[in-house]
Amino acid sequence: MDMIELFHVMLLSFLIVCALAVAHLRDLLSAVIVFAAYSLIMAIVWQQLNAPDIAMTEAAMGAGITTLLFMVTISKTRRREQ
Amino acid sequence: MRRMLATAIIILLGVLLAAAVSEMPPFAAPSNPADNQVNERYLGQVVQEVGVLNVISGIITDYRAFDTLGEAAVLFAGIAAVLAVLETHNLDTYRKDRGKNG
Amino acid sequence: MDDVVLQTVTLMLLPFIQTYGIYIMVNGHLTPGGGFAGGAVLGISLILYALTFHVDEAAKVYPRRKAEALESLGALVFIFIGLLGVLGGAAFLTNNTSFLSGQAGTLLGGGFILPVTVAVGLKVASTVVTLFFHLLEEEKR
Amino acid sequence: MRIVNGIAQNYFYFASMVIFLIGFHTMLTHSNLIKKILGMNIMETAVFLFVVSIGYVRGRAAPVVGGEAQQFVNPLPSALILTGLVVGVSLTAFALALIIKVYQYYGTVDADEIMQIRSEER
Amino acid sequence: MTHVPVFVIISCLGLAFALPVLCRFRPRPAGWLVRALLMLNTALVARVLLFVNHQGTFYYHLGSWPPPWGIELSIDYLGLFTALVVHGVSLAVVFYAQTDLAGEVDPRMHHWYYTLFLLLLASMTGICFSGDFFNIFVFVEIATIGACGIIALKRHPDCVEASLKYLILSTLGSGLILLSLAILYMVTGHLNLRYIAQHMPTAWAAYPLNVNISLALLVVGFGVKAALFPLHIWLPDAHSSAPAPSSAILSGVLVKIYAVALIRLIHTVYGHKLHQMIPVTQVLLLLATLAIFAGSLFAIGQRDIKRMLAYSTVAQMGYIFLGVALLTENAVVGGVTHIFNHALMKSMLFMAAGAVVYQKGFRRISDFHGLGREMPITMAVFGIGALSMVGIPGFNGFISKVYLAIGALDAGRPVYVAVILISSLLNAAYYLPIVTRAFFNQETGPATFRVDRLPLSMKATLVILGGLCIYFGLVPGSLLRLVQKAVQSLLAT
Repeated sequence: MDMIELFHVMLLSFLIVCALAVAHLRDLLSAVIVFAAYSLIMAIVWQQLNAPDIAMTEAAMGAGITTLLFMVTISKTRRREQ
Repeated sequence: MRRMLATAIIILLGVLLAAAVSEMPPFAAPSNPADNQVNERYLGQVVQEVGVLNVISGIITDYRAFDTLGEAAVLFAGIAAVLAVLETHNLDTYRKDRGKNG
Repeated sequence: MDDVVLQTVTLMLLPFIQTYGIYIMVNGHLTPGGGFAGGAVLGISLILYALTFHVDEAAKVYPRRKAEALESLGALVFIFIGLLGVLGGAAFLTNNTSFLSGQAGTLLGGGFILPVTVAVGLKVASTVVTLFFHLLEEEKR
Repeated sequence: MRIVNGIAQNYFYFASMVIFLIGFHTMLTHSNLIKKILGMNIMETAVFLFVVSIGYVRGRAAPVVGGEAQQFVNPLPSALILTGLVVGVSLTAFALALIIKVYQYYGTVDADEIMQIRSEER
Repeated sequence: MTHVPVFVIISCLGLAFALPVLCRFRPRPAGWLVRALLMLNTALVARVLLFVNHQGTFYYHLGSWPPPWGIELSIDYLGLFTALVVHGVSLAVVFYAQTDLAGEVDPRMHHWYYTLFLLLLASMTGICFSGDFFNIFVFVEIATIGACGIIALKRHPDCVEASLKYLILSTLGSGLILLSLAILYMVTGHLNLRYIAQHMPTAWAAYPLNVNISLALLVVGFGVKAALFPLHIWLPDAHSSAPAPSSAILSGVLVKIYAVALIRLIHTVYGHKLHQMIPVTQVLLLLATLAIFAGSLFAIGQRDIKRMLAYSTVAQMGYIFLGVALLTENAVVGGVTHIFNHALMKSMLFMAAGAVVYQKGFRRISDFHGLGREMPITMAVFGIGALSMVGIPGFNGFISKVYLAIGALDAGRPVYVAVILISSLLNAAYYLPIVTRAFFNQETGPATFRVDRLPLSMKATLVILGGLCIYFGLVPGSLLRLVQKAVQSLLAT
């Protein structure tokens, strides 16, 4: 296993950890912020897979707009999950 | 109860998908089934046929432009649904109508 | 919200963000990027403006009616350009590479690709802005 | 053993399946609606990751012709996912708008509590 | 003539895009524009059907790119037949909606309603015609948003909740469909249905497990959307709380479109390999049988008329899947004919129920005493629909059940004939009491009247649909010839 594959495995484990964290965090705002981090790592993974177009779109759409929409929704509703 | 059922479904699906993953064509290998005449033409002819350098852009706006039209329609449907729902269930008018009907 | 430093920095950043968004959008067929990414960046720049100043300020710059009209217009332009192919005797959405009479591989080279990208990009930008504003303006109960 | 080898070779596919299942599980078990939508997003991006990694070929460049590179990765999956991303954003926006309205009507965003309120109303 | 199918799709899309701007200040003309467009499009689809009947199936290459590179529309019998059903029912629904909509949706919102309706219509037509798997997926997503939108446009808390539940579950379904698409693309390298089918033998030899899993994911994914039995939990809420025109279109056509998409995908993509994947069809048969019984039993227990109709849809989807999973020609003919018949009957029943709600303002079945004397036309039409649902000879529901039974005998599984017979009795158990209560009960129900008389547009639509039910029950020949051609071309691939 060379360096770049090690890097990929690291990124993928980050992704899995972030996804688990989103599932387990009771505080929705933290979950959304972790989700933004997840999206950014996803964008980096896609950059690594030589797909720069969707990496860009994911960084703008997934990490930017989706996160903002979630935050607005949480500010209008309840922040904690029972 | 629901948690148990969901976990059971997930474990079943997980085993199936893991078995499927082990059988899939090798990752990142050049001779996969997906590497066929379709993307050969996309990659080789895009400059002559479409006149663009970014192949992905050539695909989404020319070779498969109908998908992008559908995508624009999805976006439009999303915004139309959001606007319509927010406006229909506007709380001020809701309270007003409720007061009118008793 | 009314932090002078924040507002000044935002005003300084905005032109760069918007230039970058337009660059991504217009150059989408030559470099990575395209209508969706560029439109999203453009939309985010307006959201940034709305967040540091106020939604009403942003609504003055970019009225909601105009945004809604632009959404419809962007999609209609796409259909209209597609129909040009039918008028030329070919199938719907057929690209005529001499549409803008540019060299292959240059800015104007992609036939109808540049107009389509710009239409889609503007549509995405206004969609993003409208979505955000409308959700933000919902009262909390 | 064959299975383990296959999984180790296809570690990208395997990781995306794991994330897919995490998102799926979040959607099925959590009763909080916003959490469900987060799970839905994770599930979708996992599928997108899977599709993009199908197109990757080791040692080939990003599909922008005109430079020195002669060999490129498969551009079709990327083009498909570009569509998928936008679809995901519109679905999320619509779901969130509905959630705000649900909260205004029922005072909660918890699916179980809503079910309880509705059964009491009947 | 070759441009017509794509014109049908993009004219719906184009009008949908234009409506919010055109009718921003005056929502009233929206309905008339939609009705005019729909009449034109229905005529065009019927004309293309004649053309295809004469000339044979044809393919339309969007952007002039040949198949494996571009997207192709394949205009075949099954697609055209379904598109004609979609347009016919939609036409009836928009004429009915002309007055009914005002009672359930805020008049200021009508142009939004029609926008979402048109997007739904365009996507349903697209699913019928498209020959590209990813294109089908995109249309499925438009249909999801459109369908959830037209449910949520009624100002009632239940509608928002039902719409959200529907949205979440159908997104789950779309995720599974996309995963199935990805696996298929990975093992075959194509997205065009015909090309996937062409490469299926080699893929099947090299990656049998992946092919099987893609089929399973496909069935579950479309099963959620088509309300296949254990995955139907969203349907009763969504279809009963929606405005009457939405219920008619969702229950009458939309679930069937997903069933048709599933049929087409399974038959064109997996084709003759399907017999080697017996477990999938066995599971489908089991689920269909369960759906028929469970849907009917749940429907018997309902007190709300629209909820009862919604559960009945679950049972009727069971018939369609039964026909598909039996795999013999007559059974598939029965299933596809049932798509048409059920679309006609169920949209008519929902409209009749909507008419009762519109005029009387109640929807509890126990209030229906003596309603036949107060609303004779509506309840007579309801009675036609009920008898047709039960499968009385002379009504159209009978035809499809006969073909299903013959198909079951062809397949050597007479047990399914018993299933069909018993389920007909179950249908009778919940439909006929309503009719007898309305016509033969001497008591009178609550004397509430929201409006004095039913508007002509509603009455006329109901009467025409009721007449069609009887017509296709007595003279099914032309319909059956068409369906047989569609099924033969489907099974031949």
